[in-house]
Amino acid sequence: MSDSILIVHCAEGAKKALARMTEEGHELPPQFKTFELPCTGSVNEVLLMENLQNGANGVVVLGCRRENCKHLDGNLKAERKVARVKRLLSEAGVEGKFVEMVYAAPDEGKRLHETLLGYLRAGEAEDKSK
Amino acid sequence: MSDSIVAVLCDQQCSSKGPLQKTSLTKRLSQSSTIGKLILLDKACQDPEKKLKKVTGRKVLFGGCPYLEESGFYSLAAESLGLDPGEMLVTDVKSSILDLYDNSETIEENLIGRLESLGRLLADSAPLKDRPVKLKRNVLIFGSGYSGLKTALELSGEKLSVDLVETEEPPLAPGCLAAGLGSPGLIEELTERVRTSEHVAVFPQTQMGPIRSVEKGFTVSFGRGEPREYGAVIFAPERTEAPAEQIGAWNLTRLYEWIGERRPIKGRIVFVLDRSSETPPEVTQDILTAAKVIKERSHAEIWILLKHIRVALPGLQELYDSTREMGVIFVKYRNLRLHNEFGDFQIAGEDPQSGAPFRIDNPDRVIIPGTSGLSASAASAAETLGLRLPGGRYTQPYSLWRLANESNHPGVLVCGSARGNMDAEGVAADAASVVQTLRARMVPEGITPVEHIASVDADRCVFCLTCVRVCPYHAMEKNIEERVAQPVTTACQGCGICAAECPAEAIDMRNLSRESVLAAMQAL
Amino acid sequence: MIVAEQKPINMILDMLPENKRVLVVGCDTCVTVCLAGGEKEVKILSAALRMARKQFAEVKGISIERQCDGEFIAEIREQVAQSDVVLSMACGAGVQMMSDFFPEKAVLPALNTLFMGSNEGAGYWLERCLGCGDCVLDLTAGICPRTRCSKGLMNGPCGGSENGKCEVDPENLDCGWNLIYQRLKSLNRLDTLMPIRPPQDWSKSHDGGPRRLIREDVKL
Amino acid sequence: MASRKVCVIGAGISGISVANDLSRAGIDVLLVDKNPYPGGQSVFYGCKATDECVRCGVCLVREAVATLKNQSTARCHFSSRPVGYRASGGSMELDIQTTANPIDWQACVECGRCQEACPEQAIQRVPGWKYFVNQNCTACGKCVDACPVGAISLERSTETKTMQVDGIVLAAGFEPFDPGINRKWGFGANPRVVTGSQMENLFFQEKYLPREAQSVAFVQCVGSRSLMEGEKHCSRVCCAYALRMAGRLKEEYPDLDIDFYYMDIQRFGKNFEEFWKQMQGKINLIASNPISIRTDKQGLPVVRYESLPELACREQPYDVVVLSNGITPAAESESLADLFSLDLDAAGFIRPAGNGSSVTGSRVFTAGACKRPMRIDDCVEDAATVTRRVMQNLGVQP
Repeated sequence: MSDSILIVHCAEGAKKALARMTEEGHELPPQFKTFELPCTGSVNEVLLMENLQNGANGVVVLGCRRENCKHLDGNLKAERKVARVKRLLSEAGVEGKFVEMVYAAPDEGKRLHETLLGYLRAGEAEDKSK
Repeated sequence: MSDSIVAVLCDQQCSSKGPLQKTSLTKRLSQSSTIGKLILLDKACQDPEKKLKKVTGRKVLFGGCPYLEESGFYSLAAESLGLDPGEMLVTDVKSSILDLYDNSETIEENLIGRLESLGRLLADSAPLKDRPVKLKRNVLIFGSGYSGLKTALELSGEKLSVDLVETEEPPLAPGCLAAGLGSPGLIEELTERVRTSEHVAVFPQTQMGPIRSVEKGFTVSFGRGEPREYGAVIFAPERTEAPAEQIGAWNLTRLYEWIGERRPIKGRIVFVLDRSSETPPEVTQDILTAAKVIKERSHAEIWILLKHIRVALPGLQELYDSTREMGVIFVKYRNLRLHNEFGDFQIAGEDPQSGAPFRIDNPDRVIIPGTSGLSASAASAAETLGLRLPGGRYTQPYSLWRLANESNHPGVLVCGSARGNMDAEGVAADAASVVQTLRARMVPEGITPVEHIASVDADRCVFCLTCVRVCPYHAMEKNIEERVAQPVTTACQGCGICAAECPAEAIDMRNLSRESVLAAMQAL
Repeated sequence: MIVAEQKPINMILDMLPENKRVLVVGCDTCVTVCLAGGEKEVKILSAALRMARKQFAEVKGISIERQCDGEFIAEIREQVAQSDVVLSMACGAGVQMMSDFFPEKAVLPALNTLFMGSNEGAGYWLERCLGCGDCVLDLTAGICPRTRCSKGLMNGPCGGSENGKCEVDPENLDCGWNLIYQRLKSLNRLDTLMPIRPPQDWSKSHDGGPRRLIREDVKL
Repeated sequence: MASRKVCVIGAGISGISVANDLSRAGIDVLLVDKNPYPGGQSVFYGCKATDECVRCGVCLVREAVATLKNQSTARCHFSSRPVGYRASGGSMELDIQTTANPIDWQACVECGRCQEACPEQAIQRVPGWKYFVNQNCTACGKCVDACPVGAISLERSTETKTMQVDGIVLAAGFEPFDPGINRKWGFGANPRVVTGSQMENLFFQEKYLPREAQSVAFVQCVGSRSLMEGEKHCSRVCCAYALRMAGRLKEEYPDLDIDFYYMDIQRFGKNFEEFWKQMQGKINLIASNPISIRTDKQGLPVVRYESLPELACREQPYDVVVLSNGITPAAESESLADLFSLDLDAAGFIRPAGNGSSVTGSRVFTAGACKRPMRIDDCVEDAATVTRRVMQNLGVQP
């Protein structure tokens, strides 16, 4: 099983948060791949599902903090889609795949790094338990 | 060189420290090497045109109170004397000189020191001739209150043609009341200047019809007339104050009208603040100014009941201290109980720290500031313009990514107290800022499209209007003839929300199509 | 428009036989507009099936203009022939048409067809028509008593109408008869309420088998 | 017409915003700052977002710095200050004294090797910008050898250049109040007493509090609204930043006890009321002032306050006490005001004349917190206003 985690992030706050993270020397492990979109509002269920289906272990949608979306509520729209995909995955009994919505302010490097690593560890723990 | 500098001062008759003594000032100035001549105008703000006839000179140094600036005296002076920037300087005499010192000797000494230093500055500077700025586009301003007028005047300096539209008689917004009290007649004067400006057309009592995006701008229809075309719309209505929540109590607007008409107000007057909503510093400034005016005019006993005194404005702490010194009583409360029998009040409460009770019986006048918000007509205009009203009271998404005056509708800018609590100075600054934003973002050619604009595949589009509903920028319009949704390229901000929501996958973003995104993600 | 919603995916999984080739077929008309069965939903459902706990030999997705018109269905004969199960994301009419066209295949519904209704803003649909076959909207100011009144009463509200709300859901649901009354009042036509209306003629509704509409003028 | 040249003095958020706006309008901008990096005070402030953005505005500073680096044509002169000013014959002459920076920021390629080589942690990075050398430097020269492009030189020379400009914008900013001047705050004597500005820097490093801290007190109006310390004005920002910090700390350490000593809570922002309601449930608000702080035998700071219900003085020890220190005029305000013939107000801020932005008619403008206490977003808004006034005065076409 491929264990890559795709981070889909917006070109505003989340991008800056990732940049800040690297600038501070917090590197992400190679399992993480990042992809930039103008706004997390342009993420939909198709994009999430097809990435999972095509081998990604998980997709993290990384948007601006609530109330701070450049496009008003693109991040909240993304959150609703992530919630729907989560429901779909659990109802369909899909195992070992996850989607998550993560909010980041442009200034948080360490915090974001810890959050992201948390998903990796959660995945590892699950693998071990099997 | 020195003989060319003329100092023109208002004699400050209305100041508690004034008036200035001409003979002693002239005597002192005769030793000056920079100032050639001194002209004292008695009450310069009254009938300025006549008074300015006394003034001649190629380089003039003006001094007066801040109201003189507000009243447009200096621009009138610049116009009638033909002075350009670099040929005149203005100094705020009242607050910078008079307020700081006590005896007339020091005042004069410091005044002259200041005139000399500015005189040297002026003597050395050469005029910068204004270059006319030509923008061909019209601008529509909604709202003819303080912020609308200020913005219109700023814009008329840009040689833009401005239409000023108002649905109802503009009120003086809470936050600006103090400015009105400090300089009565201010709004009338601004209105007059706007009405006589050749660049501004005023449309009072006009209902705004539908607004449509066109290439690089909008059309707006009014009533039955032809739609007019605009390059930008500035939404600048005043917020209005709701009536006081209690029968028989006044709100601030009512109080202000009363004071403005110089009608007597006496006895025990109680202000109840922080009641239905927290009173912001701008409104506190209004209240303290009003309290001061009442105290100056009559022997009123003024109580101000509040939870927090909000003084986060320059000079407000000083105003608070001085009203306290004048005998205004400030009481902090908790558990306030208002017993109201057809306007006969009994007010009781407790001290928030000690719990000690207090009680005010039968006050002669109770004043409770109403919640401020957009008037119904302004709110409906906001809806017409497609602006979002988070919380229903302010017209703007409070996002840090946006320039202060930009709204969710590209080309529609928001200005003044509709944007948040502002005092008069804040509104004046905001008018300048909105014009700056307009110039920075709406260059004469119009709005430049962003990189990833949406495009609709007409064959796939099922015309379900989902995109029209979800677009935060009103950038999707329905094309009834072709039965497809159609992006307004200048309004589209390339967020991709419509593409994500489209159930028929008919929308693609330029340079960022669905297939390319998926392929690129796979390549990772 | 016909409004439908997707069945929970575990229900869909339960009805699909394992290890078969599945073809998910969307419909580009009503169910796309109500965001339940368009191209996007086909892709989402297909991806979910591919990853689901049950294994399928193959999952393919396709969408056609209308599943209630045979001409469009005929276009996908080949794709259907290469599959074992057809999962239709159309309304009930579409599912049945598909089933008629491909009697040899198992045609299964992916949606629950709900009602004929209107879009009341993003994400909100409201039933507006029951298809009773006996329209009285001319007499009730354009508000259907059969649909909007929870009881389908014909001669005014019942005792459960309070403050303009229906007792079935006093928070959100308007009393249909109150709406009718208010609008007739504003039209100054309250007199139209005076005559007593006979009970509903259900013979024109779902009575005596499926309803058919035959129009000689457009027949070939 | 030759392009206009404007000198912006101070590269804090106001100065950078004005410089960016002006350079976008095609004006030749010189940006002068005493620090060896742009961003001023707020560049080392940290984000205070909890679950949602609380609009502290710190990211606006990052944004402005990034724009300055990537898009602006403004020319930066760091470690510089104006020392002379003459207005003559239509243009203004400004003498700028520059101390050479150890790191030539224009040559720096941001590889970070100097930082790794430095034994004293004397090389710091400004987020979104490049590296600079702080006061820890012992001139050991290791960074000079480490730099692959030869951008570092430890020779510190000072030179003064004279430049002709058409306008000057003063954006000298502010100085955080130093509570060390009054012993009652216990600042300096006890390392567990920190100022809000120090706390901001901890937030910037995402360090927050020592893990073992159980209780924190925020003390408001330190150096604001107090005649005894000579600062009568309200600093406008402290309630906002302290409450936001408290909210963030509560999220980071849910079991933390936070006491908040205040006089009056100043309203800030449009969603203040909701924010205030949320905070009331999270922290313990104590309306009390004056306050003094002493250290007990365990070395913990003890807040001594007036408890009115009992009409007695009460004392409460805390693990950390945060003094919300206010905004006071920049140390340079006075000398700048002298240099450009401007007035100071009673509090010592540069008094803008007339329209709130400038001395009307002259070409010296004032922007940002050197005029009065301002929040970060206030400064950005003010920059637009000032830019407009500058352009108007210089007669520049868009």
